[in-house]
Amino acid sequence: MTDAKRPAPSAGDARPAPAQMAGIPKGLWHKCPKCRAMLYQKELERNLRVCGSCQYHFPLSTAERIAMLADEGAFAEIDANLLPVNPLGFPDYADKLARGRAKAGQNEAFVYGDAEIAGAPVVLGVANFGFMGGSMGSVVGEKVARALERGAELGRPVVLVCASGGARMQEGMVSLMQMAKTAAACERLKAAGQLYITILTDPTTGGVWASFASLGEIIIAEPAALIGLTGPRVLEQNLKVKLPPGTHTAEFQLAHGMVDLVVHRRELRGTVTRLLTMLAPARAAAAPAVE
Amino acid sequence: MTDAKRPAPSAGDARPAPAQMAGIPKGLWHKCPKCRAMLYQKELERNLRVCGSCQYHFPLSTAERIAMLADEGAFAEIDANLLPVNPLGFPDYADKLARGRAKAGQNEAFVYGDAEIAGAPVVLGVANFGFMGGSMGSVVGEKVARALERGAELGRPVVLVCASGGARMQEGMVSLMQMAKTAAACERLKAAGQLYITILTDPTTGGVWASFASLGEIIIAEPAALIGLTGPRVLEQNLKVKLPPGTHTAEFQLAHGMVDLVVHRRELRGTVTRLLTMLAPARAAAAPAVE
Amino acid sequence: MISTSRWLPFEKPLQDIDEQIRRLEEYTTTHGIDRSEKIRELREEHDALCVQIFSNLSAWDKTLLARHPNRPYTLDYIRMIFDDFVELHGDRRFGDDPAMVAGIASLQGQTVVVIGQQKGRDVKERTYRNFGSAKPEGYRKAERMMDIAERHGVPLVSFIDTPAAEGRLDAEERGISEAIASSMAHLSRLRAPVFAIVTGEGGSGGAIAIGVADHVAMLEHAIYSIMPPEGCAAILDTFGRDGSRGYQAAEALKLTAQMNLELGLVDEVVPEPFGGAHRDPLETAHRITACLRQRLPELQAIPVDALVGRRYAKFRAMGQFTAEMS
Amino acid sequence: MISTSRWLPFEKPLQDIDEQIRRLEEYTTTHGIDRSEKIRELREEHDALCVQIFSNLSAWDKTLLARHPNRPYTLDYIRMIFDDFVELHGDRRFGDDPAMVAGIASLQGQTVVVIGQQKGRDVKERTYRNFGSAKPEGYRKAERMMDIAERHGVPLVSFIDTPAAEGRLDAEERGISEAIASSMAHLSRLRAPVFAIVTGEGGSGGAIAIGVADHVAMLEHAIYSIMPPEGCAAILDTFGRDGSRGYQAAEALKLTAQMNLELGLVDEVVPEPFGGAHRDPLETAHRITACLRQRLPELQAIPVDALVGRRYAKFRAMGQFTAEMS
Ligand SMILES: [Zn+2]
Ligand SMILES: [Zn+2]
Repeated sequence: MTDAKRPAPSAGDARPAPAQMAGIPKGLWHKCPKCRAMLYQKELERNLRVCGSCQYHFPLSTAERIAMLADEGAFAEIDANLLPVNPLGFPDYADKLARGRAKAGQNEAFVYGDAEIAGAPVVLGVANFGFMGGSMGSVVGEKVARALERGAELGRPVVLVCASGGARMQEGMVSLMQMAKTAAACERLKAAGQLYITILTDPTTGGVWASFASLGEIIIAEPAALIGLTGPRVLEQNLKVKLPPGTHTAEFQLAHGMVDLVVHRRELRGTVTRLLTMLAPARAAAAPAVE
Repeated sequence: MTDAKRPAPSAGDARPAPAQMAGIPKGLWHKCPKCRAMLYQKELERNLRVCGSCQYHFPLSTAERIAMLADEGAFAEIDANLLPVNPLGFPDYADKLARGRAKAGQNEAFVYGDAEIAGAPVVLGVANFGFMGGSMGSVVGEKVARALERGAELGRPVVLVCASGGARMQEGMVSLMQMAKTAAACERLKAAGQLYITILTDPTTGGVWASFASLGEIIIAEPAALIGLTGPRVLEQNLKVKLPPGTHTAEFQLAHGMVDLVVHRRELRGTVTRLLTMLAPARAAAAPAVE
Repeated sequence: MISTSRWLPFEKPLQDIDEQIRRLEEYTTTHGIDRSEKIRELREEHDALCVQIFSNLSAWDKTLLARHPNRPYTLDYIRMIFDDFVELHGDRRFGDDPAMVAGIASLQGQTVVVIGQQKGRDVKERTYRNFGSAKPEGYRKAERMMDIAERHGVPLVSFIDTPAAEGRLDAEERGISEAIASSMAHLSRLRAPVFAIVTGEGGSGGAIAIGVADHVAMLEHAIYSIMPPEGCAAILDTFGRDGSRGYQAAEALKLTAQMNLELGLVDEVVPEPFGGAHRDPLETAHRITACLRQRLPELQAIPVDALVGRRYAKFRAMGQFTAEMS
Repeated sequence: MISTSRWLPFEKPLQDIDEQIRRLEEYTTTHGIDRSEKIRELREEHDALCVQIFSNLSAWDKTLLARHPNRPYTLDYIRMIFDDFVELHGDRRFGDDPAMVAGIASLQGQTVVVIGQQKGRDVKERTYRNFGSAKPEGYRKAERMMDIAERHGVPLVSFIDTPAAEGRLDAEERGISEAIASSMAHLSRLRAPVFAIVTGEGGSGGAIAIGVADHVAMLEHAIYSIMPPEGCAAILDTFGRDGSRGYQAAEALKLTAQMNLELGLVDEVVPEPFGGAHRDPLETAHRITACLRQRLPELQAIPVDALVGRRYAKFRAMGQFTAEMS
């Protein structure tokens, strides 16, 4: 179901590894993995980590993503202290969690909290592909459900930035049940009449795409992001077929009616803001003041 | 939208015209229009007007259809006295109505009433293709809506036998609005939690198929019945294309997920009875006694 | 804006005057002789004739006008009427239908959800938009928008402009009839105000599928018809089954805004500017905006239960018949 | 009924005894010498061994058993459990999926709506049923059935038996992920009692899509797994990315009925008859019937608002984590 063999766009914390070519100061230059252009670090940052020559969207760290979407200083993380356990006693899981934690610099593959976007209060969640491929175990599922329930209870829109290789294998069916749990929570948010936006980044696959990610009332994807139940590489390996180019991309899903918009990163915050302005106008003001 | 050029299976009252071949007593023998077999009248009647050799389903008159579906003597027509008018002052319409009335022996192309099927009280409606091609004008729309509303109000399932070339051209947009009116009435019946079965007979096309007929909670079609928005002949004429054989049939619609069941006429009453038994069990007993 | 490059048959006298004016202007430029007095006269003549012609259009003239390729289309109106519009795509089932556009829009601070058929102006866009004939995925996208409107309690605004729903084999295979029926049924119970306007061709079930509204307006020269009059003429022996007698069928079908209003099938006719919508799209848009600004608050003032009941009753009452004394 | 023609590896000792019995019976017939005493002894030995083997099955043994080609499939159970069943077809959108069956059934006078994946037994039917892997149209047909159950206030009964949902390109194009998500979401708010039973392979999101139930039962030797253990072994370095180590992954994934019960993910394990469901399909069906006869009235006794709230709370509580002291 997942595309776990797909090489992670980054080996570490969901940022591209710094270019390490001879003569180029480490960390100052990055090579675009798509067009091979050498990109100056500052320039890349100014471009929201989009390649200026081919528009490849580099992965963002959680902090970068929040900075890009939320108003400055307006994000307050919730439930940062939730930690995964090993419900099945799965071999190696503890090690892998420790490694993921060290690499990503966060407790799990998903962070959420209260935020404001252009002044509109929202609940904002961000997945981190760098933590065990953004896979959804109990903690991710719990945080996603809490984010959605918080939106329903406080009368706030929920914006979730998705990135995942799928369900977390090491938690077995406990992991898979997070699909049901988050899907049910989506319904609660919708029943409360609150806007629910999902933002699909590269890659959004498996059990995440087949649950809360595809239940967005409005679904936005970043250009060229890999999106699908089973990634094309896994399909090609398992079925010994060659897929036509361009399948399982954001643009493919747009053409097949599965996402509303493919939006360049530079227009992402603007698009979300416009939707929030139009679909959560009075509610923002009427929401009870908490914290 | 309609397939009006399609020759009516019968010229007269939706029964096959009696065979008029030399030497064969008029009315005793019928020729199967599909396999050309000569069928003895009594035999054909015993077979519910299905050709014993190729299973072609001959059209039924309203009386035959009611006799086939409802318990004997358990049909009480309602609103038989509703008559069409000429809302647009359309040329020839009055003549056509008079001819349709004379040929079909009924006031309009649709008859409905209270009935019992295997003891279960239902509202039963039957369209007559022999009356101006079963087209839906104001009277047909009104009667269909009343049948559906009656089911909702009295807590009874509604069974509608459909046959239509589409909307009634001579009533223009007044006719087309019957689509909206009947579709809305279907929602009322469903909201009341009452079973709604449509039975599609040859042909069910145009505005009837695109409104109350395709909104059946359970949709049953007779074998080989022509079903579609635009009939294949009209499509072929208008678009100068040749369609593959078998399009726009009951079996085609089954394969494409649009009908639940294709049921041979000899099993039709049985199937409807089983569905009524299962999906309207307590309600039948609990329904208020009226009339 | 959109140029009036194509002339309809009944506009011939106007075209002639325009041509005279153009030649006189050219003459002025090339010869330096002032013919402005004559031009002014011709302009007055043109305007008077225009008023006369456009107040005496036949049903067939209006049919041609409603299909005029320079007439504004749904996306033109959306751009002119709303302060903001985020177009949304896809039915979440099969595809995205370019013949049906949809999205969230802002009307001077009032959020609305918009749906509408979209025709194409040039050959390429016409093909892309399938001539404004939506497929099942178009109607299912529209239904998804209905859910959004209901969930957020904002009005749905529907722009109707289609010759018909697509009836070809691929549309049939994916259930075009079910899609039309389901869309009507969904609108009939939608717990949000629904406003619809027929802006051009309101053709057949494909039009009414998004026309089950609390308030249905029609532009002055739009048509709302059970089928294209040529098609009607071609199949009815009333017209000798002769498609070229569409002008007669148009008359008989009473497909004009005025007749639809008289028949009680639409609620309001929005006057078009001088010479038709295609001569002044912006003014046409202003008039639609004014209509929306008046009607939406009226509909929003009605409690939603009452609104849904009222909508049901309105369509329930459509149809004319009599009861024979027994 | 279904013959037990195929033997699984762990059944080898049973197969040997069966073969001895068969030969002795043949000997009796052909030579007329009575070996019934010996046959009786062998039968006793067989039965004792069977009990021993089947009470010590590994997770991998159960994986093989859950996929046993002679194990009853959904339509087998439907035929054996219900007095009547009208199968319904189609999603009203695109097609009818033979990998998902659905319909209205009667359980000793109690009407239920039934959905479930359907595998095929012979090569032809396996292909026709797509090996029990449903496509978007299958899940959308199931959703249509959910509406019917809700409308009529009758319980929904779901039979789960699938390796996974279909993930190939055509399923992807029509939104298999959306279909799975939507099905789960729909079940989570369904205003009708929902009963599910994992009868064979409960594989991945394709299984859980129809498994969001008030009461989830599992047959004793069924499995409920995040993915096929061979697949898991093939992609995790934990198992050296070696698909042949599926038996280890099966153990690690805790995919048996007993472990799923212990983890609180299912509510009940229904014991299978002596030697597994495929040895006595009718008895297995009787046990499922008994389970339904017990559970449905319990669920129907709960007011529907409470039922939906309880269902939400049940799935909401699934997951294990801890909170770090800050
Ligand atoms: Zn690049
Ligand atoms: Zn025959």
